[in-house]
Amino acid sequence: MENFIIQLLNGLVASMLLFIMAAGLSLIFGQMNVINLAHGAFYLLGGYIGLSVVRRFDNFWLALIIAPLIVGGLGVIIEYLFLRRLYGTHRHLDQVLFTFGLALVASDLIQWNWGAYVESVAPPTLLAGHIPVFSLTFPIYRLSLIGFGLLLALALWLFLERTRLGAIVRAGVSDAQMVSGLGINIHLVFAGIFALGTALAALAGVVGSPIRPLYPGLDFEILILTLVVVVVGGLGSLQGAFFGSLLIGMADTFGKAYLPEFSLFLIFAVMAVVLLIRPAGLFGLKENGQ
Amino acid sequence: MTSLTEQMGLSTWLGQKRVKLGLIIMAVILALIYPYVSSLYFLSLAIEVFIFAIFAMSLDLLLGYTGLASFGHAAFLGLGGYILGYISSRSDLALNLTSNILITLPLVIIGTALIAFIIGFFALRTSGIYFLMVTLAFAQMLFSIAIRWSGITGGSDGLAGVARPVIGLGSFSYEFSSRPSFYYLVLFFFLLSWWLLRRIVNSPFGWTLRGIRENEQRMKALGYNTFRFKMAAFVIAGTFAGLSGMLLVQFFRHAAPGNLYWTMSGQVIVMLIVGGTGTLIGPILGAMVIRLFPLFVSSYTERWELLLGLLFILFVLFAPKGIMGFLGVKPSTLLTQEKRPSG
Amino acid sequence: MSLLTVTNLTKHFGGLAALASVSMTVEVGERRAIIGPNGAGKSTFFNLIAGELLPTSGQVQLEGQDITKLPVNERANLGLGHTFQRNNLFLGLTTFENVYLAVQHHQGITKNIFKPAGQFSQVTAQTTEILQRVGLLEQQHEVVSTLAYGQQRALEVALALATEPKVLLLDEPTAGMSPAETTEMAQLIENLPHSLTMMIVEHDMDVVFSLANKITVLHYGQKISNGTPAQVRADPIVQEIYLGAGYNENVSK
Amino acid sequence: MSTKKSYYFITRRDFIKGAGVMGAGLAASPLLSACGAGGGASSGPVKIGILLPYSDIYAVLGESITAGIEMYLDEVKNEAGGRKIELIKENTEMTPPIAQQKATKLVEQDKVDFVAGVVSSGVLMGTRDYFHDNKKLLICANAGANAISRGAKTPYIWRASFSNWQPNWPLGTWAYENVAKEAFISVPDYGAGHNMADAFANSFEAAGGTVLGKQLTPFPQMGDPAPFIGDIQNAEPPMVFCFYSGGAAVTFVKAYGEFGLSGNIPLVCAGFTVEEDVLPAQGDAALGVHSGLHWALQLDNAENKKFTAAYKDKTTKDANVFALQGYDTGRVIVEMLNSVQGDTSDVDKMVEAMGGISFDSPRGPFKMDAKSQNPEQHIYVRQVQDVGGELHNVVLEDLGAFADPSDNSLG
Repeated sequence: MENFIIQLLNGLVASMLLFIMAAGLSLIFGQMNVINLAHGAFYLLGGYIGLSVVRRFDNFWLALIIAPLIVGGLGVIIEYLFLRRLYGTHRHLDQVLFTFGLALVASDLIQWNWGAYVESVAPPTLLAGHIPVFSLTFPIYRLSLIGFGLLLALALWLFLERTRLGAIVRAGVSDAQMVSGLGINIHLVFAGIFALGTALAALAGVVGSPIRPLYPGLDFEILILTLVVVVVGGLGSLQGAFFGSLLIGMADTFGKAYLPEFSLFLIFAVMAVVLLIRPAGLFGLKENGQ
Repeated sequence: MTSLTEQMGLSTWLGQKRVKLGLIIMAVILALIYPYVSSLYFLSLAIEVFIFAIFAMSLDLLLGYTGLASFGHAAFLGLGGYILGYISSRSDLALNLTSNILITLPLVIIGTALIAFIIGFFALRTSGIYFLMVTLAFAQMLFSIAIRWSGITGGSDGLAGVARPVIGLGSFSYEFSSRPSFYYLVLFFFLLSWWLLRRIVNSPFGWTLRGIRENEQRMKALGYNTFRFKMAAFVIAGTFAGLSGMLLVQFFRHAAPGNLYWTMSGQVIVMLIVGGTGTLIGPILGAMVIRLFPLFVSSYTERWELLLGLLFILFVLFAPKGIMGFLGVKPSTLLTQEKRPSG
Repeated sequence: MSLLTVTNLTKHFGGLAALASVSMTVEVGERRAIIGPNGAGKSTFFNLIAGELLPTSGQVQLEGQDITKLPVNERANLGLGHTFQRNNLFLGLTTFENVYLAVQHHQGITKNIFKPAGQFSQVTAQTTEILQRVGLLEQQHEVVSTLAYGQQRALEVALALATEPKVLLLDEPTAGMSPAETTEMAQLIENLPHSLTMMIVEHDMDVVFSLANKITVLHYGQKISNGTPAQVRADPIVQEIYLGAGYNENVSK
Repeated sequence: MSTKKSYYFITRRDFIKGAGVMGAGLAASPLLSACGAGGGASSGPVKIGILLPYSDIYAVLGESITAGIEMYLDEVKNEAGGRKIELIKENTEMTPPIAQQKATKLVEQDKVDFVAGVVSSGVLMGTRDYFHDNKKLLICANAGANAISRGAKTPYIWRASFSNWQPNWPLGTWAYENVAKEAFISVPDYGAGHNMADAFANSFEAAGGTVLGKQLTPFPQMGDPAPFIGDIQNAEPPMVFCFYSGGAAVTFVKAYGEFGLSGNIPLVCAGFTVEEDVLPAQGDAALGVHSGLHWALQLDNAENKKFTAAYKDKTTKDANVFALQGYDTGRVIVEMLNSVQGDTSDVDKMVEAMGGISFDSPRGPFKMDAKSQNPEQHIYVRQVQDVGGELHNVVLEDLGAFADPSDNSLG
């Protein structure tokens, strides 16, 4: 029972980290219909920038702000210089391929700059250490990560449901033309959303770095898991990202704990079952391709 | 943008049926005499290019002709390799049954077709971006099975010691032990695949696939059960990819999980985009460029992955039709394939 | 037995009833027009019959067979051909190839996987014949995306015709056309064999009254009138909707 | 109906025949191949192919080994057996097909006299047939797959590194006597993980110990190890044996500390888990960890003092076991070339010379064992300690010299 509770907490930690990634990916897709295959690279980049900030200023909280800002800014530049050239109904594949090329290039540039050594970031002193959970122990940082993920989910939900900008974004999910018709600068919205999405990836990279050390190749490892989450949850939906993350995070954790032989296999099996029942994902807005 | 060949007045020349036939015959003759003029090393490069050309052409049937962007095509390359490896590796884990291609080839084809059918059943329920991600996820699932099921697959070390292919019937038996002999085996399968795929894409079935690519909703309105055609395309593509995987493992004599990793799926997409999709010849050119590029560059710079990524981005942004687009050869139409009826 | 029977067909979008319990029958050889102001539910009605949408309740029967839940392609194979309100063609292929795709399915050769498509002479011949009928033979080698709008509209009809349907459903065939193009299209439809049963949604009243021998009027998702052109024209409710409510006849032209 | 979600991925594709370009490309390639010089010569420089990963997660290993080889060759002024030595490096990445492509290039295009390197066991096993069939000598600088000293042995592959069995079998006995009688085992589910766990368990159980449980974690991507740590917490073993390397080593050891297991449940591991390349990232979580390996940064002998100082001089980083293996690979190359007097034309002569190599290495006495084609070497028990403000491995005990048993009888 104790072990079960510990694993439940572990599952929540994994889920929240996935959620921060999936929310960004899903947001970008919902607004721009682009699956950003460089999302993992932005995660890794965020983590490494965080690492550099922590080394330089010895301040984790600063890293939490700087890394998303830099990566978000980079997102704006990429959207403005390249992605914008590829909008249009017939170029969805080109957009995806572009982000794939971007992921290849980014992955190599990151290794060039930060090297191939495994790097890890210490959690902030405030959150270091561990506390007892029944007779076992659990790290404080991981517990606070659960809280952070839930708060972020709430904030994103409020942003989408309660603000004018959020309303525009939600409208964009269903009809980009209509938003343009309302006299809103859709390009500005696109750039903003792409920046927000990439900044979320960088944020995940920073908060993840104390528990998932950084190394070349982590970008694609994280990307694949995130893709599974959004396929399961349904693209373009915040609820989908949230519950998809929970499902996959739990499946991964409990799979590792109780069915280790099937651990990698299990999350894909979950995905296959969901697809069989609901091809558009649990919270998919519409039957895709219709 | 006017293409290079257009400026030089070459495209009309290239468009003539006689010229095309002549070029094909020339290429085949060159390929046939190649082992006599090539060093052993360049022979092995040609073998690799032909194997990857089969792989790339098979994806072209999906991506180029049917409009199905699979990001997990390496699943079938790896699968074909593992089936072959399991049958004919000398490793303790494997069956070590036979390396007679008259037995191994049908088993590889049946195995990959079966798995393609199962994956297709799930993946083809989706389309567009979902299809891309679902195929990627399924390939990763096979990868994780290959890694985890180490009692059969050798885990991350793979199955080493794969026996050289043999062709045997009754008392007759020939082992493709020398590299030139293996080259001719691969060349045979390459030409066969190209011919078969060409026939397929030009048949009514192939035109149906193009119709689905252009407008699936309309195809349904015309009465087509598009799911069945997509499934057929998916299985055929998977089978040819499995064939290329079989040859790859016979060549390297090692079935490894890297063959079904997403990087392999990514690489074949790069081949297609660089070469030009929906052309069959384009993927062959792409396979050549992508397999040879790192070889020449990586010896001089450690940043070749960066260069490859940049090259790919440039093609996506500025030359989405790939090398074939540069050559400016126009898409052929149904009527110009055969004689045009007057009228 | 009627060719097409629609019973209490209803479609809700969210809480909104786009179509409320509409029933009607279409007999062989009939040319039935569906008219009504914008938002009357014509397109919904049409898409429910074609199978592009599934109804909330009600039934559609073709020759007595219940087809309410059949997918689009199976309805097409039973003889229900339809065109789209917005051109829905194979834009990257040539005109000839567009029609060929329809004909090859109808002639059942699509399972053929090795013989070059151009060698099926019966298919190419029928393709040519249909292109001639709709006046697109000269454009047969042109890529469809380069055709003029009116030509694309004609091709839209050609594709549906090529499947040799028992019922041809035409969704606003003259939508967005110039007066000259409209006349040509009306002529093209008029010249189709009279044995072919047709259902047509159309805004242009001149076209409607010149083509149709039966008219059904929808308003706010309900059938409010049904009959011959003369009967419908005389129906006071119809007059109220089209005239009294401030609409002129060519509402959305 | 929204058209937004319908994807017309490919709208129009060219359709082309004409294969001329390809023929032309292939025809041109033999001309390029004419540049290669004759191989197996006995004059001019000795050309040695270096087959190592220089990108992604094993890049650090590849770079360390290269630095080690070059360091030793510099010491002998790049000359052995009367001939100059020339290195040709190729990046294997991590995947066997690419590695084999590169091996083919080195042997057939660059006509190297022999090859050195190879980090991963997968690559070693994947290229094994190629070296065997082509009768080319490969001097392995890392990959420890037991099989290459046993069932898959070929005269043409020799190791200057270790076999996976070597550090762990002596460690099992030591752990039973010095740490605890019961152990929980955690290793990644792949060849090396199995090799290491089997060797440890074999001697541990032979000494009377009990293995409480064994957890096989996914490889190469372990992901978050928290669930595995949870399992260990739950089993409450008096000792844990593990083997991880690279990213997984940092992830695992850090999580071990994070959950408060460090210091409470002694961690005994194969030396790579807490080797100098990963120690800085692991931090205090690694403090006190015991491990068995054939070398340690703080190993006290003259050769090692010279080596570690020179390495730090050259690279500004502390040496690690991979650099040491590179250094010894360089030494083995030179010893062999001296022994055949620079005549690389006869591979059998080189193979014969390999069997007789022995010297004083920074790791202690190094004696090539002709039976396992792998060095007989001392295994040390090390402990991670704070050495002047930095974490390093300090030698606790020398367990003596061991050679791979050449069969699977001892795990």
